[in-house]
Order: sequence, then structure tokens, then C-alpha cells
Amino acid sequence: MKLIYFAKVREILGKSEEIIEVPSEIKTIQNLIDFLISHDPSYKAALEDKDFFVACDEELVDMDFIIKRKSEIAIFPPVTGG
Amino acid sequence: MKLIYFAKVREILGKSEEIIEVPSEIKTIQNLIDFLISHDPSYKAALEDKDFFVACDEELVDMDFIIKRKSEIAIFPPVTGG
Amino acid sequence: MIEIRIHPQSFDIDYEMKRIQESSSSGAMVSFLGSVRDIQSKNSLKNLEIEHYPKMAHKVLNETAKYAFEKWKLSRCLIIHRYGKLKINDPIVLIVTQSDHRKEAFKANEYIIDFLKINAPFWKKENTSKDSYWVSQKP
Amino acid sequence: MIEIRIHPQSFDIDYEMKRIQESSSSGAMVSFLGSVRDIQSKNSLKNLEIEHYPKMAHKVLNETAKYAFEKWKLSRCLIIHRYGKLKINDPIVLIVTQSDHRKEAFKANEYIIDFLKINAPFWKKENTSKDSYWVSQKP
Repeated sequence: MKLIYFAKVREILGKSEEIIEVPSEIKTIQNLIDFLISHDPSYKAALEDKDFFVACDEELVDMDFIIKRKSEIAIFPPVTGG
Repeated sequence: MKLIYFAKVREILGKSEEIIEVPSEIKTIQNLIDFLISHDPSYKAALEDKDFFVACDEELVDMDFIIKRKSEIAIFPPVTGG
Repeated sequence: MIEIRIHPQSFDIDYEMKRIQESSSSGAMVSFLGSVRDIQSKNSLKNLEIEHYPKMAHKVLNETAKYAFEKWKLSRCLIIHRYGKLKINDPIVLIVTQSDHRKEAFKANEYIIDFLKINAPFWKKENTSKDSYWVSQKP
Repeated sequence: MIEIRIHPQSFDIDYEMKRIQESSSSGAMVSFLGSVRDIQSKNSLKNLEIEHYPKMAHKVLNETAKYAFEKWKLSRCLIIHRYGKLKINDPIVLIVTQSDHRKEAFKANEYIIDFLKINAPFWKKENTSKDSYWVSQKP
């Protein structure tokens, strides 16, 4: 699964993208976030305040969205463009 | 009293301004309009449909506005600028 | 800063906007540009003549700009209105409002053009090859 | 016609607006220009860095423009958004909406900038001589 990160989330994690293998019991975005946090403390720092959004294939999704294995999943803070 | 005309009103009257003497019983804009219409049929053609505005010293005024003798009185159709 | 200009010559939207954008650190600038279009004559417009009442036009534009400037806390307000003979697509009116906040810049701009349309003493006449019409007021 | 551009280079407001104004006979054109200002660093801003998610940014801008184009019957809609390192007063975003009717041009323009501010994946970081801050979202 391809994960990409932007802005503050990218800075805290110290990487802009990665490919990870996730166990088959990870179904939703919430499962994925919990998995990442349990897996490495840097994710905890980046994601624990819950002030982030998730886009699946360039579409914003909720935490209960069911992940497709081939998707590009982006995690980023609230946007500040314009 | 100085009268000035714009756009369609000016065209129908065939003049853009004039100085007229008005009798002392002419107090309001309505009195003035009635006086002009009774005085010359071209004013009737220009003003009888009531689709005009009056400005007294560059300020829009109502028909019951009391005229000052030294004012510049402008009569014109609805504006279409912008 | 408020600027009002009423003249027959054309204007450079470009120059005016750049000048305002570079002169201030307010973050939001809204502009409205009204151009000559063929309103009533159905593709046979030769030119558009704009007549105005100079003293009153200046007064109305000035007062409108001042009101908007204060109400919406603008950093800049520019109004340019042309008169005389114009061709199709020629610019007629430019309104630029600049503020720290975009909502204010939008509101002020729309207020100014709405107000001018019903209060500023300008009149449009369409000349076609056959005929001439005074344009009638629309909301 | 809809045009979306996302790039680091600057743009000429002037050129863009003139081009649109001259290409069409719609009478009303509204533009919004957002520029770099010193939001949090209080006069010590060195530069502003804009990061973006390219694929999604294009998608969001395109969809937003299409929605506005149809809803408000626009004749033209242009959105330019920059990314990369910008200086104070540099233009960031330009939105131009053109229509036969000014109300529609204003509504479409304000809708687009409001929507982008909360949905388009761009992030601003202010760099001062001492420090760097990610700008936080404001309505």
C-alpha cells in the first residue's frame, strides 16, 4: 500500500512517501491509523492530535472508509491554500 | 433657474440646458414639472410618462422637494451606467 | 486610499491592478470589469455611446467609494468609469477593492457596482447601422 | 471554457485578464487575487513556501471550476494557483469568472475561492529569519 504525507505530517514523519505491507485485518482508514501509531512512535506524534485528513486516490475519505489495497493513501493536515 | 437635461429627455427637448424664469408660486419639483408641461408640448412628450428622475444640485430629490431658486436642476431618465 | 476616475480614454486593467497589488500588503483583491456587449441590437452594434452628468457622477462615485471603504475596512478602492463612444468588448467600468479579508473585498465590490448601476448618472445608447436605442435600466 | 494552472512561476494578472476580456463578449468579469502577506510572523517574513499534492490539487480545482461553470452559466473560468517559495506581496492565486451577468460572476468567484480554501491540498509555511511555522487554517 502506498502512503504519502504532506506538510507538517511529512515533516514529523521525516518522509514524504512509503510503501508498506499491512495485515489483512486492517480494513478501514481508522484501522490503518491505529496500526501505524502502534507500529512506530513517530506516527503517534504526527497523528495523535487527530488534526489530519485522509485522501484515498485523491478523494477525501472518512475514518470508516474501506481501504482498497492498491490505493494511494495521502495523510495531511488541514489545507491552507488560496 | 438653471435646468439641465440628459439622454432621452435631452433628445426629446432638443436642448441640454436652459435658464428659465419661473413664477413665484412654483415651490416644489412637481410644481415645476407641471409648469414646464403646461408651457410647451415638448416637455409633455419628454416628461409625461413619469419615467424620469430629478436631481437638485447633484442630489436626487422627490417630487415634493422644495426648490431653491439658485439650484441647478437636472432631469434625466433612469440611469444605465456600469 | 480611494481613487475615482471618469474619462473617455480606455484604461489598462493590468496596469491598474498590478499597481494596487504591489503597493500594499493586503492579501485579497477583488476586481469587477464591465465591458460593452450587444444588449438590444442583436449583433449589429456599431458603437455604444455613454453620456454622463459629470459633477453628479463624480459625487456619486466618490460617496459610494467612501461608504464602502469605511464599512468594509478596505485598504484600496479604485473606480474607473468611461464615457463617450465605445466599441464592442471595450472596457466600461473597473472596480477594484482590496482588503485584508476576501469577504470584505467581495462585499464592497459588489455593493459598489450594484449601487452605481441604479444611482450613478450615466446613460447608454446603442448605435447600429440602421438605428439608435437608449438602453433601458435592468436590475 | 475552463483553464486550470498550477505552477511555481508567477503570472501576469494583467495578461490573463486582458486575454479573457478580449476573447469573449460576456459583459461581466470578476477576478480575485490572493497575495502573500505576513500572517503570523509580524514583519519578519523571509518567504512563504507553498507545498501541494499535485494530482489531487488538479482534480479539486478542475471539479470546482466545472461545478461553478455550470451552476452560474459562466463563459470563462480561470484558476491559477502557485506553489514553491514566494516573497511578500507575490501573487498566489488568481480566479477569473466571466458571465453575461455580474451576479453570477461574483457568486461563482466567491464560491470557488471559499471552496479552495478548505478543500484544495495546498499548505503554507512561513519562514522567518529565526523560525518556520506552518500556517493554520482560518475560515
